[in-house]
Amino acid sequence: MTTYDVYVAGGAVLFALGTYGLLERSHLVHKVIAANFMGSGIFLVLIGLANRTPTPEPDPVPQAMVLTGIVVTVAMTALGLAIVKRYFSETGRTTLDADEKPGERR
Amino acid sequence: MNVVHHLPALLVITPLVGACVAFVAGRRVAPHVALATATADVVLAVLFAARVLAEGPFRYRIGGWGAPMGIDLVADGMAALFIVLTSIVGLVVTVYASGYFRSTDPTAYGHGLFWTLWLFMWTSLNGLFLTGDVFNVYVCIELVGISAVALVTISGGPDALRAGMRYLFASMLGAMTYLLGVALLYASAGAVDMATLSERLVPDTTAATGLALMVAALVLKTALVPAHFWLPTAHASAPTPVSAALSALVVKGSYFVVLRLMLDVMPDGYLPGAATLLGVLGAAAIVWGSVQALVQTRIKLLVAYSTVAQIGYLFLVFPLARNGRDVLALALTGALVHATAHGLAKGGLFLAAGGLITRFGHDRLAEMRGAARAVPVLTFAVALSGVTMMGLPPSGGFAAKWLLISAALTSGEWWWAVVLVVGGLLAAAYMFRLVAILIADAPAETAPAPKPVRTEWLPLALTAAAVLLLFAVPLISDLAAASTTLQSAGVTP
Amino acid sequence: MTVWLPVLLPALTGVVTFALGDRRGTARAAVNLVGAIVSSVVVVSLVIKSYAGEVLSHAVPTLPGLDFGVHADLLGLLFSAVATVLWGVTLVYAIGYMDHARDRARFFGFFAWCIAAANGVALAADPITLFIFYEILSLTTYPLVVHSGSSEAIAAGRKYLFYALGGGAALLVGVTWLTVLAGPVPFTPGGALASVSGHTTELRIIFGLLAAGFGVKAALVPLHGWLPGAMVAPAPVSSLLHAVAVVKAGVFGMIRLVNELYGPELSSALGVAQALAVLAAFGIIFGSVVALRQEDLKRRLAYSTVAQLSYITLGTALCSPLAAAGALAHLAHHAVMKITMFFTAGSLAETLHVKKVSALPGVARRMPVTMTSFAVAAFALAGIPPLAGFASKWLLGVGAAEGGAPWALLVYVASGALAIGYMVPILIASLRPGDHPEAAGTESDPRMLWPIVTVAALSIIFGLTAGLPGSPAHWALTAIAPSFGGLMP
Amino acid sequence: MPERPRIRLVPLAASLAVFALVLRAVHALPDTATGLSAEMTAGAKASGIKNVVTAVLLDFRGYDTLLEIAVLMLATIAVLSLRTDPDALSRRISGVAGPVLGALTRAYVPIMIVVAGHLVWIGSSGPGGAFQGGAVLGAAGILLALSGFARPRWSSGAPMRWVLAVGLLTFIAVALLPLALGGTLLQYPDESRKSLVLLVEILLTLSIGASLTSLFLASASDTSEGERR
Amino acid sequence: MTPLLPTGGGSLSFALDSVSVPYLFLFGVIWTVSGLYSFVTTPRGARRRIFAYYLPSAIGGVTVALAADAISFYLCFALMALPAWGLITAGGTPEGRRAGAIYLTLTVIGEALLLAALALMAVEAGGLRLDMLVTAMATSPVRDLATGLLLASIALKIGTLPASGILPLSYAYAPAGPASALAGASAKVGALAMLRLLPAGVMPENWAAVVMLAGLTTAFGAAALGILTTTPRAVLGYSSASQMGLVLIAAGAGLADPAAVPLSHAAIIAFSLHHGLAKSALVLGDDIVARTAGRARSLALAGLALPALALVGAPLTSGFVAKYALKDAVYALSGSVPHAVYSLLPWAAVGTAGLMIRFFILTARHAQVAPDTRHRAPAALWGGILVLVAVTCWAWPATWNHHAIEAVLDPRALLTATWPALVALGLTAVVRQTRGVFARLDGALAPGDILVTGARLVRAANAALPSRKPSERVTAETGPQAGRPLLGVEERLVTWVTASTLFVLLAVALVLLATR
Repeated sequence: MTTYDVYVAGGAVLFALGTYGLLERSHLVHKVIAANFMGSGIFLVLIGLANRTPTPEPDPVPQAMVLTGIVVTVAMTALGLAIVKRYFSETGRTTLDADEKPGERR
Repeated sequence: MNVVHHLPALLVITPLVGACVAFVAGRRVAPHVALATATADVVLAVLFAARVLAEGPFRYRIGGWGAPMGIDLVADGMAALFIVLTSIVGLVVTVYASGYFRSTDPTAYGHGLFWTLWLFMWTSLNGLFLTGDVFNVYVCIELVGISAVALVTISGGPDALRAGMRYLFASMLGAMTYLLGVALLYASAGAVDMATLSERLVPDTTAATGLALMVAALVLKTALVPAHFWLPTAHASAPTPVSAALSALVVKGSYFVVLRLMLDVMPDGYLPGAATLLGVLGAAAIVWGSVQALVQTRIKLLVAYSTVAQIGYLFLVFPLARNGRDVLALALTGALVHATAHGLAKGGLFLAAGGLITRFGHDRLAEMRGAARAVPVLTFAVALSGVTMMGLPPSGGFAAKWLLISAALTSGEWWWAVVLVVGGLLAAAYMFRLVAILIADAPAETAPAPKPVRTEWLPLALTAAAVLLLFAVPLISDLAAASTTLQSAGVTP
Repeated sequence: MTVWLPVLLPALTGVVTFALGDRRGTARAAVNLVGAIVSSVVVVSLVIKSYAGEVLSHAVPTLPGLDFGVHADLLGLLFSAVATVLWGVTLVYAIGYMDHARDRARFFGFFAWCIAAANGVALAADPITLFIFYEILSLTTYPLVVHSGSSEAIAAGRKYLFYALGGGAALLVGVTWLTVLAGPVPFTPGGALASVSGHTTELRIIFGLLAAGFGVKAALVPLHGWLPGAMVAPAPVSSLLHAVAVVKAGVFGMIRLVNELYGPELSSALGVAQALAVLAAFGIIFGSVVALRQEDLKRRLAYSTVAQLSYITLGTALCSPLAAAGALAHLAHHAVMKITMFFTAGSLAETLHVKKVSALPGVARRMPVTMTSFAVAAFALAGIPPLAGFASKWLLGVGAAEGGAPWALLVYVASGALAIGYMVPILIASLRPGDHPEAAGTESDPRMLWPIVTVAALSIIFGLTAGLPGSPAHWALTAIAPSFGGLMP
Repeated sequence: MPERPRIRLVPLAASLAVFALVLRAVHALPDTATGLSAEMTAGAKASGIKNVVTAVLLDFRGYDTLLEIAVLMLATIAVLSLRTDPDALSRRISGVAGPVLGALTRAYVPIMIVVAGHLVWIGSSGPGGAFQGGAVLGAAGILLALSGFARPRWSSGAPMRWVLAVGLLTFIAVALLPLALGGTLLQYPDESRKSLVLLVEILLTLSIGASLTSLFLASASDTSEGERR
Repeated sequence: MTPLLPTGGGSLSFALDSVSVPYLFLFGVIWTVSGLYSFVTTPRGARRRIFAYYLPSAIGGVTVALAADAISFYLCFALMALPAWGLITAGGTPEGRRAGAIYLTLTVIGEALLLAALALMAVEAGGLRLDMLVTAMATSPVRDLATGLLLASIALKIGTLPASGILPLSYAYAPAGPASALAGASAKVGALAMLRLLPAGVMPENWAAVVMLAGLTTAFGAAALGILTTTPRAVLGYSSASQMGLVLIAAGAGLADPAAVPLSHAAIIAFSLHHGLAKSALVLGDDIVARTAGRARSLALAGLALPALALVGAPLTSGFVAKYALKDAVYALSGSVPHAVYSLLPWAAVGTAGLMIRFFILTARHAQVAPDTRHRAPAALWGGILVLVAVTCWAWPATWNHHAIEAVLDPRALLTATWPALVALGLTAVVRQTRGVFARLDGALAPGDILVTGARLVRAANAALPSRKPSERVTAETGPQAGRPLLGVEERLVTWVTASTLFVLLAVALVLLATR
């Protein structure tokens, strides 16, 4: 169980947690946060796997990918939150109608 | 600098520059900038296709570094075909949009930012068709996703917002899965360039898992049943020109990448089970989409579900591609012809549907009787697009169906041919239901007076192009032969 | 290139008619008439060339490995001549009939496009081109069937489409499978599948599919459901399309299939010809018997068409030279006879609003010329010599006896009797003094009367000149000869 | 009352399956793999940009970064298109800043600008670069907005759009430059590589900062008068 | 077999032989009598319409006896059956038209089956002459198929059980004259077909058993159905079906055992003659009763008694002769089924007797039609046919009536002939007491029962199915009702939770497939 395995396993846990959250949580902001969970999970996996290089410093390409990934995730999250706010101000609901679970707080 | 050599780069940069200029120039100038960019892009696309046909496929090394280190743009027949399709439909949509948005008040439709978003989407589509790098695909897919979501929510109503949000969450889920796939693939193969990957790929579990995740994500972005949930509401609640672009082009973008991955990157027989699953899901999509289209009561939803059905046809190519060289050639040419024919016809159909909605003031199908007399040109456009959807001669759709059926019969897996024929009949069911309503005689008092819609000729032009595609099939089959897939499989054009 | 003209000219006329729009009536009528005349002249010139032995052909490459070609052989030209000439006559009739109707531009435009498609089917050089024009024909006839826009028309249209597209699907699979099996197979007299005659089971299934596809339009009995329904269309449509262009395309497809694709020897060797013959025989009996009971005039004519078409299918399926020639001749003769009847039915409906057989009394007195023409056509149909019907029936009968299928002769005789059964009551009813009080002699509009008289005259002429070269009967004999190795008993 | 999270089994099972598959895939990997790190480090040394990651970002895979900037700008434009009132960017967000926040902002903002500048400069040799600098700059912008400072009039309308677009436009210009000199897209001429990269980085930082701030402002505007839920 | 009229070219040939003589006599008599009868009774105006259909039927009906080859037989068969449709719908009533429609469909199907059988046999025999066909059948591989087709076509003609409705249909709605012709001659053509075409003596044992059982069930079933009908002529229809069941038994007897063939043919001819004359007499009699009143009516009823008793097989009647011919044919056979059939034959007579009583009850109830003064001529004609009914079978110069002639003096034979009638009388008395049961059942079945009710059932089922009428099936107004459940599924399928979970499962499936 080399050191990078811990990060990779942690990344996988984060990804799975994010997936479950995105799937199951009905509140829209929770969904956006869950998506970010998935993102950071993947970045952990990427960086963890980048450390398998024989030389001390890790492989730069995954790092570049992580940087780009972060910016893209930020962009998506910003757009998601903007739409959620606009939807909330238009309809006053914080969930997608079709996913209404009984007992869900409006 | 001779333009011809840098065509791939210019094809991506021109719309990007157009977008920035449109953004900076403000609301009044933006439409003209968009129109100029569109015409420029059409010219570039045609030149690009001519070059690929003349000199065969070539790679454009960005930054001069070459494959594994830098990013290469792959300029081959398939890319040329889709780029030409994008430019044609894009130009028509741009012209239609300039008429469509002129009548609305300035603050509506995102304060005139429609044009910038539209050109960004165009950039990302061209980028997606050209890129030869798997990670770059991720960025382009994101670009397409965000611009599409923005264009759907641009009309601002609660329906549009809800549809946009479902679309955004779907693309988030897709993007994340795709990125995880890339991470695993890179970890195993040590490269992200498609050409190097196809050489280095070794069937170990990591690479296979990675590729499977990437294909799954792309299937979600292409809305193949059961991952079609976001498409109908998104395509129906977007403004008409946007729906046309979404259905005709955007779904083809991620499909194109699936083609690249399944046929170029993976050595044949790498994911046999997956290919069959995609084929089966394709068949399910054809049936489910058509049945849903049959029961819709609003015209745009009917057309959206028809897209879900027609996408099913495209995925039949994967199970067929496993049976040797000539079946692969037939099936691939068939899929490309179908993608082009569907792009043109569906674009035309959505624009025609938009015209009907503006003419009748509502989108309830039941009350659109007597359209034949009110807007004869739009009705004729709908009928023409129906001919292509059903795959009846004389249309591009027929040529595609013919090629796919021949492929199915030559490969011995005859059941795909049955699916195709049944699909054609189901398409006939929902298209002729639509045409029958439009042709039906409206009761005297509600019969709308004949008043042509301003841009009614555009849908007719697109659908007529889809029909005349039958005579362009030799051109498309040459382009297909000029694609890296067939060339690597040793198919001589 | 001239070989494409019979298809391009009507298509062009259609486009111009659409462009002209509804208001400019006279211009549109002129364009259509000129189009019809010029097309007929072209077809006649092709016929003369073909008689001289020079068969023009031309192909356009479309699908990879296959091209989209037409060739002006005698067999195709017969059907094309029938369609084009009768198009001209029907135009005159239609102008009179549609005098005060709406959407005339749409009507005449699609009308012209149908004829273009029918000519395409006639001159197609290989099964794929024939299939493409066959489907175009289905598409261009749909708007004509639903022309009035009423709910029955839409329902009839839906039923028509269901059958047409079903047949089309069967044909598509058949043609593709055949091309996959045997490569591109152009039509060659005497059959083109010698190379693959080994795959018997596949060839049988393909024959079944192709026969089903053609059978829909040829109103082969289980697949004839759409024809009576399509009678809701206006009279010119019923007459030209359901007596000449559409149904004849189906039967013409059968003739090409048996004589020039599979060839008589292979089809009888495979046993598929006998199966088709039995089906057609049942069709003849069924069509005639049901026609007996039809109260509506046009539906009775429709069922009679179902029976008469099965004459042609049966004749072709007997795979004997004379019967095949008789079938081809009957294609032309029946077209002329049935179009007269539909014209009459149309003018009866238009002038006296008589649609039911029971409402016929007193009609003969009021429209003597129309009813005499109808009588001529009726007797011709029943096969009374010396009229056209007798000539083709004689060939069919003798062909059946030679071809070792005497029971087919029996079927022809029985249905001849039944034809009398459903034609004579109409004549008797119309002769009876009736309740039309107006003064006698209010004949229909001259633009409708003259076409009726001309086609009735044609029925007589075709009968009398059956022996001479120019007539359809002789034309059929020469056209079918190559399929049987040139021998003609 | 805290909503009792009713865990549905099927989504849970699906996520666990994904987790298991990822673990299995990762486990199957060999312990060491070189990937592209060898070529990248060699190439970076040749091009003179000591920080390999920045070299990869701006030079080897410059096209990715170009499109990535486009993504960020696109997101900004999308959020702008969603704003309800047209001049949301310039209106003040009132009623939030207290005296303490005001004082703090006045102290921190200049430092943040300097830090941003340093991050950009250090980018070519150590960890840093346009994105990091831009982020700090964005934070400074938001801090200014929240602390109730009147935003300059130019912060809405054409000038703001120019600021947002300048980063991408310069990057495109620099990318197109080599086309005139016979190279391909983004093929910086060797001698001026470092300076060009630096120029692009500086303007990018500016644009990224402006984007992040306007992302916040465009959607934040209506909460000021909307009652707190 | 002397061909009388060989036509040129084709091979239509007609011949007079031992089989065609009795049938020629029967058909000749019946068609002429009913023709005269209808001429006398139909009013001048309607006469042309009736005779337009009557003449072709009559020509076909008579010449069919002479047909010697397949084509002529089929032609005459068709010529007689098809115009009969006109006779049935002559009344112009909607039920008449519907009955006509059912009759025509069944006849066309019957003819198609006959055509197919003839075609098969003609191909096998290489010629068209009937005798060549039958002999060729003995050895040919298609024998079973051809016989099956033939039996099906004959069954439709003589009204075997499932299709027994065809006879009451054709009698009930046609006017009196033509109805008597149909009653007398049309079913008998089926009997003629049995004689001419069935391959006697070569079929396997089980075929004979099956045919005889079918005959037996029809005999009893038709009788039961007959009792429930309300119109007198429909009762007669059922009695015909039941009697023809007996003829079918006779034919079955001759199928397997070559020795029994002459006896079975004799029984068929006897029964045809007896039943043809008796039934047409009954139909005419019913019309006469309707036309007369008071003393003339009671005289007519008395006259009716003779053919009724003949049908029951009372001593001194033609029925007695026919019964004996049938008994001889069946008695000679070995095997369990023939014995069972033999023992049940007398009970079939009980059924017929019941039918006759029911017929008398209904005829007596005839509404008093305005006394038509010109009933002299029809009564005379009726008298003539009554004489024939009494005399023909006894006087016929053939062997099959010898046994009956000897038995006429034997008291035991007389007893066996009469007890069925007595039992039937007893049963009717019992039934009249329990009025309730009978009344409700009365009129339950319209003439042509199973077919009519069958058609009504089909229509009802049609309506019960979700509206399949084309106009509503797939129209735009509210989307088809059939679509509702589909929309429901889609709505659930499209919700975020389900859809996204489906996607993740799809991803998992793809990965599993990939890394198998």
